[in-house]
Formats: sequence, C-alpha cells, structure tokens
Amino acid sequence: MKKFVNDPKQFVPEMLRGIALANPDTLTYVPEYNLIMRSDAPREDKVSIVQGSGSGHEPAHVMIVGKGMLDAACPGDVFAAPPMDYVYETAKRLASPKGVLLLVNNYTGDRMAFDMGKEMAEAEGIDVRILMIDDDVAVKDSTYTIGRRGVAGNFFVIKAVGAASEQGADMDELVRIGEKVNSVTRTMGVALTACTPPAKGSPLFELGEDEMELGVGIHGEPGRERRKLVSADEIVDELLEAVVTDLPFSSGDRVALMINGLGGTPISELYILFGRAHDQLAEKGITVARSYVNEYCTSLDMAGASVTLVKLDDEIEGLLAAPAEAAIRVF
Amino acid sequence: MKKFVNDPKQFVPEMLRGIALANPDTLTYVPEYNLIMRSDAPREDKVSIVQGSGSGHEPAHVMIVGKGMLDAACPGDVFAAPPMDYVYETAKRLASPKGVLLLVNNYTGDRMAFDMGKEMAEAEGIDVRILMIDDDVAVKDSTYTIGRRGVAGNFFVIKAVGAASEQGADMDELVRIGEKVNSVTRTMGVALTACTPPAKGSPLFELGEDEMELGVGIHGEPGRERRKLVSADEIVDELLEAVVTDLPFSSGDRVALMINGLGGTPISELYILFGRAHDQLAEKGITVARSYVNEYCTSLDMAGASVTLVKLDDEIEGLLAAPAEAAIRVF
Amino acid sequence: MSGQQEVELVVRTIAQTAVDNEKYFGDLDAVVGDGDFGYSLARGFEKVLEGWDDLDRSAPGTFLKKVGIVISSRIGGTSGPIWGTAFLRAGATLGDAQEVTGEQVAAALRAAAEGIKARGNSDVGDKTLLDVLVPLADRLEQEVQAGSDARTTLEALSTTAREAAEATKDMIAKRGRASYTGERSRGSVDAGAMALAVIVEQVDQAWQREALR
Amino acid sequence: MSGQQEVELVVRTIAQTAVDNEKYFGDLDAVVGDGDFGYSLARGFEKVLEGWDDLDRSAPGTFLKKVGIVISSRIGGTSGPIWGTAFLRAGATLGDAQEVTGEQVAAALRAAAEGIKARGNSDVGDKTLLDVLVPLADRLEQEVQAGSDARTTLEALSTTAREAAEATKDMIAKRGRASYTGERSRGSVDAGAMALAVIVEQVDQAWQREALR
Ligand SMILES: Nc1ncnc2c1ncn2[C@@H]1O[C@H](COP(=O)(O)OP(=O)(O)O)[C@@H](O)[C@H]1O
Ligand SMILES: Nc1ncnc2c1ncn2[C@@H]1O[C@H](COP(=O)(O)OP(=O)(O)O)[C@@H](O)[C@H]1O
Ligand SMILES: [Mg+2]
Ligand SMILES: [Mg+2]
Ligand SMILES: [Mg+2]
Ligand SMILES: [Mg+2]
Repeated sequence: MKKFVNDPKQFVPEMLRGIALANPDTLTYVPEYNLIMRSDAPREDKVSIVQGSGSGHEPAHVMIVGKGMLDAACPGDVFAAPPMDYVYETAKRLASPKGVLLLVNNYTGDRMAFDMGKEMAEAEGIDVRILMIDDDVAVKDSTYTIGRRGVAGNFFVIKAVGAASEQGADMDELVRIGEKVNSVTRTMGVALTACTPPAKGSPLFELGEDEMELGVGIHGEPGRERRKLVSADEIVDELLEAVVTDLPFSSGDRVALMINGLGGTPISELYILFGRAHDQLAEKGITVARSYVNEYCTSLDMAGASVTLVKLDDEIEGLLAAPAEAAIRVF
Repeated sequence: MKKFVNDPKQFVPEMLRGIALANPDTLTYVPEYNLIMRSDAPREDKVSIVQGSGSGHEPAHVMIVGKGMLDAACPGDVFAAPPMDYVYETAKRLASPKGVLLLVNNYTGDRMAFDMGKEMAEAEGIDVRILMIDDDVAVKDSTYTIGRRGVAGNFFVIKAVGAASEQGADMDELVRIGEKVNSVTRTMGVALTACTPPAKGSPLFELGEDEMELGVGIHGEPGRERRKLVSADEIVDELLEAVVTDLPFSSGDRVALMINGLGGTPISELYILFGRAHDQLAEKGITVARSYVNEYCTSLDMAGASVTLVKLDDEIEGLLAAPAEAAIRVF
Repeated sequence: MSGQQEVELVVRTIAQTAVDNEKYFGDLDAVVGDGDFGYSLARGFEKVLEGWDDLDRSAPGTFLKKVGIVISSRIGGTSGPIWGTAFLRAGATLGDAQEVTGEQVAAALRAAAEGIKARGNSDVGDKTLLDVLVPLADRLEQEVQAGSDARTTLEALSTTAREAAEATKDMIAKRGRASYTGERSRGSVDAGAMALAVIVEQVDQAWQREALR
Repeated sequence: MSGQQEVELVVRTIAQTAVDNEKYFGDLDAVVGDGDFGYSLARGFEKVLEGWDDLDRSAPGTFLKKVGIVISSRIGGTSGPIWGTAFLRAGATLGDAQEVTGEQVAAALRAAAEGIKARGNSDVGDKTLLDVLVPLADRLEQEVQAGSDARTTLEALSTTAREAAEATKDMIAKRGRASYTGERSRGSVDAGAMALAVIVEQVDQAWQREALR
C-alpha cells in the first residue's frame, strides 16, 4: 500500500486533526464525533448547513466547511456513513433557531444514519431537515436499487444552499433551492484504477492495464460496466452523452460544467477532459457559463474522473457565483 | 498506462487549451508558444511576472496565472524546459515598460533556455531579469551539481513577487523580495511511486511495494536514496529534520508550512502529514503562522509529498496574505 | 432453555467472530461493495468487548438492548443501523425475563429480521443478511416444535445458515451498495449473509466447547 | 573530402536515428534522469525532417546553422540548447565553403564540443555527451593526419564512440539531471553519450550504403 498512513484506524481522526490545526482561527474540531465545524457556528440568524458521509471523498466534505459553504461536516470512517450518534451530536451542536439542514448523499447507510440521528435530535426539540442528493446517472432508479446515488454534483447543492443561507434564507427556502439544484444536476463517472482503503491495504478490485470501469460511484464500488480503455476524447464523449441525455440538457441551455478528479488523476488530465467536453457541448448548442476543474469529491487515490452538468437559471447562477471560503486554502 | 490521454504529443497543448476554455474572461492562450497569459497583461504600471518550466507540475505554473500571481506561464513539454524561442516570444508579448521578470527553477535545461531567451529579448530592447529558485535541500550544492533544484517552494516566491508587483514594486525591489523569499525557503520531498509520463507510457522507475524514494525532485527523476517505506509520522520527521536543520530554522521562528502533494496522493493523507509536522515544529518552538496543504507543484501522477518551510518576517507574511486569484477556480 | 450466561456466550462469540474475521468479511464486501463491512463490524464489536464488564446484565433482554446501543452508536455504514436495530429489537422481544425459552429466542430472531426489513426497506430475496436471518428463524421454530435439544438445534442452524449464505451467490442484489452493479452482483455471496453464517457456526462450536467442560 | 551532399546524408541520418530511437533514448534517460530525452530529440529532428526541403542549402556550413536554429527553437529540455549550439557552432566553423576537408570537419566537431562546454558549464568527465564528442574529435584528427579514407575513418569513429559511450557507465554524473542522484548515477551509461554513439554508427552504415550504390 503506497500511502502516508500510521495506524489505519486513526486515518480519519488524524486527517481531521490536521485540518483543524491548519485552520485554527476558523474551525473547531470535536474529536468524539468526527465533527469539523465553523468556529462561529451556530449563528442565530442562519440555518446551519451540515453534510456528512463516509470519509475518503476529500476535499468533500470536511475541507469545504467555511463561509458560504458548510457550517459543519460530520464524516464517518472511510466509505462508511457516520454512526447515528455522530449525526445526533452534530445536530445538537449546530442547533440554530433557524434550524439545521442535513445534506445527505443517497446511500443506504447514510440515509439510515441521518434519519435516525434526525429523529433523536427532534426528540430534543431541534428543528432538523434532510435534503437528499442523487445526481448519479449511472444508477437508474428501479426496483433493484434505492434510487440514484449522490456523487460529485453535491458540490453544487452545498454551494447554492450555503450561499443562500448566508443571505438569510429560511429553511423552506433552502430546501426549495437545494431540491431545485439537485433536480437539474447530473453526473457520470469512470475509474481507471481501483482505490485502496487504508484499512484494507490493497485495491478494492482489480482492473486490467487496458480496462476501465464505467459508471462508478464514489466509494470505490465497481461500476455499471467494465470496458476496454479508450482515448480521453472517447471517454468524455460517453460520459457526457449519458449526462446530457438524462436530464436532458438541450440546445440553448446555460450550464455549469464540472470535471471532477477522483483522487489519483492529475489536474493536467482533467483539463484535457474539460476541453473536449466544452467542445462537445458547444456543438450541441449548450453554453458553459461556469467551469469547475479540480478534485471536489474523490474516492481516495482512485484514478478517474466524473463529468457533472448543472442547468443554470439566474437564481442558481447567482448563488454559484456568490463568494465562499473553505478550509482548504490554496493561497 | 492509466491516463486520460489522446495523442501523447498533444498532451500539453490539449491541457493548455482546456485551461483557456475554462477561463475565457481572464486568460489568453497563444498555442504557437505554449503561452498562457492574463488577458490584461502586460500592464504599463506593473512588472510582468512570468514562470516557465517543464509541464507535468500542474497546477504549477499554467494554472496559477492570475491577479496577484503570475502574468504568464510558458511551459515546455512534459518535464522538458521550453525551447528558448518560447521564452523569447513570451518576453516579447509580456514586455511592459517596467520590465519582465522571469522566475526560473534551477535546472540545467531551464537555465539555458531562459538565459538564451532573455538574451534574444534584450537584443530587442526589452528589460528582462531572471530570478533563480533553488529551495530543494535534497541536493547539496557541490562540484557534482549545478546547485540545488527549484521545487515546490517556488510557490512562495511567485506569491510574494506577484503580490508586490501588483502593489507597484519596481524590478529591483521585486528581485530583492524574490531573492529574500528564496533564501529563507527550504523543501524536501519523498516519492512512494514513480510517475508515468504520457509519452513514455510506463513508470519512470520501479519502486518496490515496501520502498520509498527520499529526496526526489519534481521531474520523476530518482531521489537521493531508496529506503524501506515507513509510517507517515516517521517520513514527516525525516523530511522536516532535513528542512529545519538546513536553513536552519530555530526556536522562536514564525514559518509558513506547506505540505505539497506530488499528484497521486489524496489530500486526506497530506493533512495527516501536516498534523505531524505541526506537532514537531511546535516542539521545536517554531510557530506555524500560515498553512498550505494541497497540490502546488506536482510530478504528474506520482504518489508522494514534499515539506516546505518559509521563515517569515513582516514583509513576507504580508505579501503571502495579500489577495490573489488563479486560473484554477475551486469554487 | 437459556439464561444470562448463555446469552453472554452467544454475544461474546458474535463479537469475537466479527473481530477475528475483519479481513475476510471486508474482502467479501469488496467484490461488489466498498470493502468496509469487515472493518465496520470489527470496530463496533471491539467496543462491545471493551465495555463488556460495564454492560447492564440484569436480564438477557436488557443486555441485548445495551449491546444494540453500543453498536448503533459506534458502527457506521449500513451495518451500524442494521445490526444495532437487530439487537435492540431482539432485546425488546425478550423483555426482562431472566430465563428465555426456545420459542422466545425464535421470536427474538423474527423481531430482529422485521426490524432490519423496516430499517433497510428490504426483504428476503434482496441478497442481504436477511436471506440468512429469516431462514434461521424458520429453522429454529421447527426445531423448537420438534423438541430438539440444544446440540441438535445449533447444528441444524449452522447447516441452514451456511446453505442460505451460499444461496445468495445466485441472487441479484436489490438493496445496499452491491445493487448498483446490477447483474454483476450475481456470482458472489453477500458479505452480510456470509458473516451471519460464520457467526452461527462459531456459536455452535462455542456452545459445544462450553457443554464439554 | 565532402560537400553539401555528404553533409545532408549525415544530418538526415542523425535526424532519422533520433526519430527511430525515441523509446530507446528515453529509456536510457529514465534510469537516473527524467525520461524525456528521446522524446525531445525525436520531436526536434522530426521538425528538421518536415522542413527538410526548405532548409537553406547554399553551403554545408549554412545548412548546419539552419538545422541548429530549428533544433534550438523546437527542442526543449537541456537538449535543445545543447544540440542547437553544437550545430550552430559547427556550421559557423565551416563558414560558406562549398567543399569541406577532413581537417575542417574535425575543427567543426571541436567547435561543437567547445560550444556545449560553454553552454552547459560542463567538461569531459562530467558524464555527458561530451564524453563521446571530444574523443570523436580527437580520433577524427588522428585519422585525418594518418590520411585514412572515409570508410576507415568512419569505422574508427564508430568504435571510438561506442567505447567512449560504454565508458560513461563507470562515471558519476556531475552535470544535468542525473547528477542529483550522486553516486547512484554510476552503473548506467549516459543517455546523451549513448545516443551520439548510436548516431555515429548509423552514419557509418548509411555512408557504406551510399558508397555501394
Ligand atoms: N437495505 C438493506 N437491508 C438489509 N441489509 C442490508 C441492506 N443494505 C445492505 N445490507 C447488508 O449490509 C451489508 C453491507 O454492509 P456495509 O458494508 O456496512 O454497508 P455499506 O458499506 O454498503 O454502507 C450487505 O452485505 C448486506 O448484507
Ligand atoms: N550541462 C550539460 N552539459 C552537456 N551535456 C549535458 C549537460 N546536462 C545534460 N547533458 C546531456 O543531456 C542529456 C539529457 O538531456 P535531456 O533529457 O534533454 O535533459 P533534461 O531532461 O535533464 O533537461 C544527458 O544525458 C547529457 O548527455
Ligand atoms: Mg461503506
Ligand atoms: Mg527533462
Ligand atoms: Mg460496505
Ligand atoms: Mg531528460
């Protein structure tokens, strides 16, 4: 295992501690519950925005706590939803008179933990709402599944809801905005390698030197289909087609385009994918109004990428453009 | 080769084109010379700050062109200094009455290309200065080498000089500042895997599953020493020791601490390294006043990291804290 | 049929089996899941073992509920709520009786299964641990009705669990992370189902060892 | 001894060899360097071949200078300035003579080596292509003084180049990227040195083929 790691069981706590040490003025860390929160939260005049999920998706969500983004993140262990207790304790600590909004990617474990945590918090009179995110087009909503997964598109829900809450929006308004953004956001991903969870110490699955896995989620779980590895252009075309036809996006639309790296792919390659996606969208008459090329929601060290499109209207575009700060300081 | 790539020969141009498409309002791309420049450069009232080097170090330097950072980047092919022609054409296009400052990492190829490009530009009456960066403590300055290499620490020189130039500093002042920052900046890196240049298609060297390479540069070239892979804490301790004793940094110092990912290491692991480095510095009485944890200067998809310390004084700290924008938009 | 001592033996064996099989259970989950099942289970039951002496053991039912609370507050992922619910429901079914009959144990297993179904919005046939748990409850009822002794009953349960776990191999996952792979989930056993089978076998053996003393 | 035609044969062979050996030269550079040497050389000489017909061929010296300009403007890395300088200096030494003597060729090689030394702040013994180029110039002078014919001379140069390239194996790199690895640079030949040896051998063979026609 080619990783910087001490005791794999301490992987998440040591990471969280590092984040807190790097942001002493703005973040507070509560080790008992894996909680990273803004030091100035909860605020009387603001709904607290919280996202939790398994760890291993960094910078999501523990590194995007900050003004205009999340008020707190409550992660579980690598690829495991947090225990419901953590959710409950987080809701208690973030309780604001305007309420606590829990953003949850749609996975069985997360759903259950957040539902149960919410019930426990409500029993103590805290106003808690849950907003499910399910942007992944690789999973069709059928009797076979519990519905689409939430993947990298959750960034846009966080950003929009984070901005609106900063502007004073109340809970109903935030839920309306979040659901709207989620409803116009679509993502599809591909893996070139499997990732290696620190506690497992070896790759989750084996991919041949000339293979790729289409339609992966963000937990290193295998995807929809294994295929021969093809060129960057061909891969983008396929991902984009799946995304575009799903909503569908059509000529005349203004969109945000995100090329999200899954952790092991250098940003140089992401820009190659971006250029092609941009061209293909232009050909379809779709205008890229906002561009996002970086790692937003990863699967540890997985080489791979996902393509996300968000259909913009004036409200969404304004919220995405609003200022924000995050725990990951690049400069 | 697990990469998103079309024709490897088009790797760099396709990446640059993607960067330009993602930043249509702020950047201009000149394909003939791999040139990415601010659309508002050159400015009459500002020295133009340019860095060039081989590609493969992204986000350095093509993705940190922006207000308060670089006015232009002029990269060569992957791990190859740009041809001198590119340097010359870049200097011509960036020529401002206040001059053009070329920041160059100290490598034979870069040195030669920039020296020759500078001579050519000077022959046309352009005021060009070169500032060499050499922060790597892995290479001792001896008769065996052409001196220390420039590695991730170049970020701090760029940031300081970029901020000062924005505030109107003239060429002499910028050179003074840049040399000062370089003189108090030290870096040491480690690789857990070798990187794979797209044109080569296979890793540059083989590292056993339980091996690491200490003292690597940023071009995938092997390092000073191959060793058994040890824990994250032990690795940080060793890198930090090399850096601290070199300047040396000592009790009472205020520093900027950077944990730079080399491309294939997830940011979660970087924060684990950061936490340990922070503790160790505290024990030595050294205060971390500014924290940088991310990818700043990479070697393609290499798993690995480097530790950089900068000794701060009021002037440097102020310049590092000054606002800046970059082509990589995270939000 | 059994009291606090027997329940403790069973729970301790479950916990120890979870800790001992961390890697095996994780590898099973890695085939079409995300590989953390073994880790999650081991971390949770480690906590149970760590706090063993402080658990309220005033009655078997109370004991099981306390174990359920530790599990659901310490295990993340899907398994925390699922296994936590199972222990809580089983404990609630036993109430505060000091001695529990075979019928009561069967009812407790049944309640655990129903709890999981409700919590997981899942059922038999979805390729989850329910595909072992429900057959187990059925078989236990049969053995109780037939008046089998503990040895015979446990052997029968072991066989049932193993067979039921193996049978998940041919199923398509309809719940949990494995369901995202659709048709590809066929061909490998469900991690949760197999874990349960291994646990039952270990309980069977532990019971034999204790009986021999 | 030779004129424009022969110079073109030599340059074309150099260019073709660089293009044909992209992978081999790159692998040599990967051992203690960064693996791009083959790529850089191939991309540069590809440009030379592409623009072949448009190169000013009014005199051998002019031709070499034009080639040097293409190389130094299109090849990046260390090799662009190094090889560009070599061609420029060699061209300058030949001036605008239409026919060049063996002495002049030797002088051109010597000038190329001096140019590289100045440009690279390097010398014989630093484990670079200079460790082949300088012995080549020496040997050529000897053969010219001995009055050897072209065949003999070229064979001698091939042998010298190969031996000199192999000899870089035992050296420690003192210049270029390989020097950062210090002692570890010992044990593998220098990429630039070996490339030059391969080129000389190819020139030798091309010359033979042309002479046979
Ligand atoms: N909805 C569900 N209902 C019942 N059991 C489930 C459900 N989803 C998953 N499981 C069981 O949980 C196991 C996986 O647990 P775990 O690895 O903790 O979950 P995940 O990593 O998917 O959150 C599966 O093997 C299956 O037996
Ligand atoms: N200072 C120098 N002087 C002369 N030759 C040099 C020098 N440095 C490197 N070389 C030659 O250049 C070769 C490497 O070229 P290249 O791969 O293009 O350089 P790099 O990638 O290190 O910039 C070496 O094998 C060596 O023969
Ligand atoms: Mg999981
Ligand atoms: Mg190079
Ligand atoms: Mg799992
Ligand atoms: Mg090289």
